[in-house]
Amino acid sequence: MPNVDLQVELAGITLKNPVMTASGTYGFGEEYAPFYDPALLGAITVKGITPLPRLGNPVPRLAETPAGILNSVGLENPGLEVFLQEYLPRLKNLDTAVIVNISGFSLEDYMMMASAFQKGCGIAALEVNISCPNIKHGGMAFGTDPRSAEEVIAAVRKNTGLPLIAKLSPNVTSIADMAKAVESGGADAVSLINTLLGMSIDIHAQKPLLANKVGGLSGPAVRPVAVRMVYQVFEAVKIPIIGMGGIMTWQDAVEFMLAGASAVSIGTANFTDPLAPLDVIKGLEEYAESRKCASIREIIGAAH
Amino acid sequence: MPNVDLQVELAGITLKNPVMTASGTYGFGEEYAPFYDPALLGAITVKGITPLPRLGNPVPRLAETPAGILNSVGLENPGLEVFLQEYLPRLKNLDTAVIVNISGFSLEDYMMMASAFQKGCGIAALEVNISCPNIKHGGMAFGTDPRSAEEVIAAVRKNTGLPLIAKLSPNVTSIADMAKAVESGGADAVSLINTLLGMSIDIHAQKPLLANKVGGLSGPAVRPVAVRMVYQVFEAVKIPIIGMGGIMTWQDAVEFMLAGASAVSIGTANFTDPLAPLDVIKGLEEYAESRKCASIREIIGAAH
Amino acid sequence: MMLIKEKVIENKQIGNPEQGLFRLVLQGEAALAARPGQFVHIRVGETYDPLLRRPVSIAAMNRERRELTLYYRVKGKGTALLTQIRPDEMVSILGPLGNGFQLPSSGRLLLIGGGIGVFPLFSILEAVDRKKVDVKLLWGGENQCFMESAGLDGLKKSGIDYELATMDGSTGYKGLVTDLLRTELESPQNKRDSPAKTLLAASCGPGGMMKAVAAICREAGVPLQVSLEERMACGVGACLGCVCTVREAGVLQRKKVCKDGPVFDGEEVVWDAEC
Amino acid sequence: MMLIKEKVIENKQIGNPEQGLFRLVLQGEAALAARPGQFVHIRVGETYDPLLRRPVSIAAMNRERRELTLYYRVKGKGTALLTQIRPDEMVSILGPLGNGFQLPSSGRLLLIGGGIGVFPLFSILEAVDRKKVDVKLLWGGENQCFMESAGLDGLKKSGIDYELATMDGSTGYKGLVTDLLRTELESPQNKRDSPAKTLLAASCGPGGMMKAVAAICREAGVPLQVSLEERMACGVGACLGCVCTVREAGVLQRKKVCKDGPVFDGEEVVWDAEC
Ligand SMILES: Cc1cc2nc3c(=O)[nH]c(=O)nc-3n(C[C@H](O)[C@H](O)[C@H](O)COP(=O)(O)OP(=O)(O)OC[C@H]3O[C@@H](n4cnc5c(N)ncnc54)[C@H](O)[C@@H]3O)c2cc1C
Ligand SMILES: Cc1cc2nc3c(=O)[nH]c(=O)nc-3n(C[C@H](O)[C@H](O)[C@H](O)COP(=O)(O)OP(=O)(O)OC[C@H]3O[C@@H](n4cnc5c(N)ncnc54)[C@H](O)[C@@H]3O)c2cc1C
Ligand SMILES: Cc1cc2nc3c(=O)[nH]c(=O)nc-3n(C[C@H](O)[C@H](O)[C@H](O)COP(=O)(O)O)c2cc1C
Ligand SMILES: Cc1cc2nc3c(=O)[nH]c(=O)nc-3n(C[C@H](O)[C@H](O)[C@H](O)COP(=O)(O)O)c2cc1C
Ligand code: FES
Ligand code: FES
Repeated sequence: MPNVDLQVELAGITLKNPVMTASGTYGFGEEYAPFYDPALLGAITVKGITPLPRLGNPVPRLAETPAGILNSVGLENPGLEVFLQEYLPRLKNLDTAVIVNISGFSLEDYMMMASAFQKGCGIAALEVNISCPNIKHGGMAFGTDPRSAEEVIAAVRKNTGLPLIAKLSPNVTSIADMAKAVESGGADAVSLINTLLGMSIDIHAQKPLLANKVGGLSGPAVRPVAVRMVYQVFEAVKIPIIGMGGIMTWQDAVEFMLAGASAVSIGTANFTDPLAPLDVIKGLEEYAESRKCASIREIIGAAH
Repeated sequence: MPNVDLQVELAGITLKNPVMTASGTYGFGEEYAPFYDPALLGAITVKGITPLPRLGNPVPRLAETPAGILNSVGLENPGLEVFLQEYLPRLKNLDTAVIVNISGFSLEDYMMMASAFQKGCGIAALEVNISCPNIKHGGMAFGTDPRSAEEVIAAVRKNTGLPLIAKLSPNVTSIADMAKAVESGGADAVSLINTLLGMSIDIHAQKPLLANKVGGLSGPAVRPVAVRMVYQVFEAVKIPIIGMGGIMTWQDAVEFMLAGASAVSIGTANFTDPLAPLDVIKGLEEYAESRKCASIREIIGAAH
Repeated sequence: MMLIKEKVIENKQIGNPEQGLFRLVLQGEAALAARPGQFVHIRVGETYDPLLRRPVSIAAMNRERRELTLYYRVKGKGTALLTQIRPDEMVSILGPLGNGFQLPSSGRLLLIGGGIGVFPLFSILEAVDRKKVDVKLLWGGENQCFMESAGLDGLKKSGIDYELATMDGSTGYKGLVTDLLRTELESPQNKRDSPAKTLLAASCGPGGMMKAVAAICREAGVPLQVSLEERMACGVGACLGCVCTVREAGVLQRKKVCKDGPVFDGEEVVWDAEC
Repeated sequence: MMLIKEKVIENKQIGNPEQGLFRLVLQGEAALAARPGQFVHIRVGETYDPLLRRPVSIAAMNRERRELTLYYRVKGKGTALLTQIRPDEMVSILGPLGNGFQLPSSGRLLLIGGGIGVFPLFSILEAVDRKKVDVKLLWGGENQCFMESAGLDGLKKSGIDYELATMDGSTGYKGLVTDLLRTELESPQNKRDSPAKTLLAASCGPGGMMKAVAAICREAGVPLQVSLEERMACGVGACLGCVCTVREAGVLQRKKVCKDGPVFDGEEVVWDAEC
């Protein structure tokens, strides 16, 4: 029996281990349950929820790229009400920390989402996806301007008592500035990275392959960018980091933790190997043991 | 004999075909000459030159990542003087357009580089790499701020009569804004993309794998980001685009041209397959023929 | 539904090499759980290029020998890599996935296949009790070479009632399989006023063809099941990448092809959904 | 230097499987051009993962049979994929690359190998005229199991004069190969005042070892050639990824390991360059 303490603290919540699943890649916690008990995970993050139900984008929504995928799901989700009534009760039965990812297209959207989730409602934290376009600001994403980002996080902060995680977009000149902005807006932690904006063109049809033209790039292809951003953000802010972006193996997870992540999220890897999160947990444990660490926390930021 | 006209016009120069090699991946035009005659290429771009010789960064300078590589060569080059005396005479003997990539760490650096290259000096154009840190501005790269970018291009513009290509960094929130800035600075064309900033961590040594910590990500992994940027820039500016970033095959080159590139550069692919540029030329020709295009120019921007 | 390594029993080109068709036989537990119309999601290599699994329909299952038979056409990188896997090697599959066809236990069943879309229909031919159900297959394809490569011989041997349509008329009717379908539905025994209640249809093929099939079946009042294809990442309903659009009680909804399908009520599907 | 597809004649694990060592024999034109100390740059797969070629030293070349023999140790993804290539398949190689060793045609030659760094030295043992040159190999490795797996038997058969050092003393001297080197250089015939002008040394192994070897040889006034390793992308001098630092006429300079090397004057190399 390994003697490594895998517990990590994050935004005031204690996770049994640092391995979570990334929003949009793990459905609502039920899809992968036939393969293993979600209770083995440190936390799960559910698909992004918006105030109203959304059909999302037309198909094709997926394009495979070298060592990556582009997706343009377009935030398809059942909407806040159905989520609270149908999905949340089932999520509460999972013996793991549940993080709800929320999205909106205006400050008001975010505030109303935030106020629907309070302490005791059965979830561990809110993750605020600020990569969405702000419709009132000409569609410029909240997450690409430090002021908007700080504003939206502050607004959410005022409306909920739950721990708050800001999910950052990598499509910015300075990720450190974005992290500082959400830190001063009141975020308890940051998640990074969301997907890189990309495009694939169908050379037969001579038009973009995705119906939505652009999509978000994820998977191992983006890992070097994600690791760099985690490393930079670790030096810029005091709040903990949830690292993600192309983690396929425990070695990748170790890279993110050494760069400064207190926990890691597995996204695209679930599609290739549904058991990837469990292999990562096991590998982290063995790595820590082989380095004679009593706690996995000792490796956080050790590459600085 | 195919009936496709492969010629393209770019910044006032006529290329026999739209396929060039990317700066830093093709040395000084001699390294791949044992494999094929560089005269078969539309143009070659030489390694970035700085006013003074540079040793570049310590090793390791390379890290392989999924479908990509990180490099931190650090602009090792013989410096302007040695370049002019030793390399340029040999480059002039190649029967292809030679583009010289210049870099600097201050406005003065760029101006002095620019004035060293004038019409009739034997090169076809100057490519201005603005991804370098501006030492006078706290190390913030010229290429991440539209005003600095415009300023540096305008300064170069004043000091040379040669066609001017601005090479853009992808590490920005809005590539379209950067392209507009260099267009109004006087650039005759834009090259994109330079490398994405990334990092890889050695989990045994528990420190960044590259001696320089961060490096530039290139190769097929970045292609979706590059195609998206070319697509966006095509809609933002009137000057022609040289597209690059992970082009390995003619299909990839077609993607870039459909997205809006008037020419393409082959970079990392040279390392995997030295003959990649020739395969791309052949494939472009056959593609155009199969689509019944009299000229390859007909596919430029056709995906819009 | 399981994540399992299965042993490759056979992975062999079939028919004319130009057609790029392969038969893959896998041995393992998945065969015990499989139903007609389901598919498996195959990991074709061990590196990150390609990164995603590839969905392939189950064409036949043999419970005693614990074997699944799949047919695939080489299309791009993934299927090309799949051809390199040799007998006795193990491949990782996720499956069986999806809902599968609902099979009648009596009456008549009309199958309409387009191109390689016929492969999932093979699983019906195998599974349905042909003593009790009167099955007929209408199959359209490019030309005789394709049809023969893709399994025409087997069809002949099986004694199934079938009709073919090819684009160039090199075998069977010259034209579209939907023409065959129209003719078939107008045959005396299939007229609306005849015992049409006993007639069911199932189809798989290109989107355009299935849309036309759905229109014809609706017109004729024949219940239709369609097996859809869409680009997939997870295969289990977690990513929302593979949706189709359906109209339920007048309201547009998304369904996941991988989990809610791939087989849908032909009446329900909104073809060429614009949003 | 050519870009060529060569036929795999053999690709086989050698010695104890734990050591992960393989011998790869390639047939083609490259063998005709190869010199001792050069290397080839191998494409280990056809996808983009891994993306880069892998450099492997030439351990032996047979001009008549047009064969190159390489030895490699499985280290990561690339070398693991290389093991999957079977005889009769073709692999793309770029090479022979680099400058190679300068071989004496008389006198004495001392080879100092560390671990798998011995492989390029094998090419010298093969090429040098042993009737005219008195060759001796000092080889350090982890333990007997490694030494035997990596080719000790062949050495024995070849009749070469050699001495071994292992970390655990399981064969040969217990300790570092540099200890053997010191002892060797202090043997009467190798003393500075003896005809040391006729003694040359060549070394390949881990950086730390070669640095020590260089210091010892410099001290003893023995000219040394070292074969360096560095991460490579292009292999032909185009990317500047693989440099080492040398001091020429007192000035620090970069050299490309792939093109200017991999063999350098041991005197020139700046070990652990800080800039
Ligand atoms: C439920 C289902 C069942 C299928 N059954 C079969 C079958 O029995 N036999 C068969 O030959 N093919 C079948 N297909 C199609 C098969 O999955 C694709 O041809 C295959 O994924 C192409 O991969 P590739 O790498 O060769 O091609 P590429 O074009 O290189 O693939 C690139 C990406 O596009 C996706 N893609 C490309 N074409 C299709 C397609 N038609 N459908 C879904 N995704 C696609 C790939 O999965 C991959 O992610 C089925 C598809 C689905 C969704
Ligand atoms: C000139 C030269 C000659 C060589 N000769 C031999 C030989 O004869 N036998 C042998 O077993 N090995 C030799 N090597 C080392 C061999 O190239 C590496 O072990 C191999 O590239 C590792 O690849 P991988 O994918 O298995 O490992 P990974 O660690 O997965 O490789 C990741 C990346 O790092 C690079 N890399 C890792 N280790 C090394 C290394 N030691 N040197 C250079 N690049 C490295 C790889 O090329 C790749 O780009 C030689 C290296 C060089 C430079
Ligand atoms: C299909 C898909 C859907 C996603 N949906 C969301 C979402 O709804 N909200 C969100 O914040 N991130 C979403 N993401 C981003 C992931 O949570 C994650 O940040 C990103 O994919 C990088 O991690 P990975 O490379 O491990 O997948 C989605 C990613 C994918 C691939
Ligand atoms: C090893 C290496 C060195 C490079 N050096 C330069 C350089 O000196 N100047 C420059 O503008 N770009 C440089 N680049 C960037 C390339 O020119 C190109 O923009 C980038 O690699 C993307 O193209 P690719 O993915 O096809 O390689 C370098 C790239 C690599 C891989
Ligand atoms: S493929 Fe992920 S939901 Fe269907
Ligand atoms: S590997 Fe490119 S210069 Fe040596």
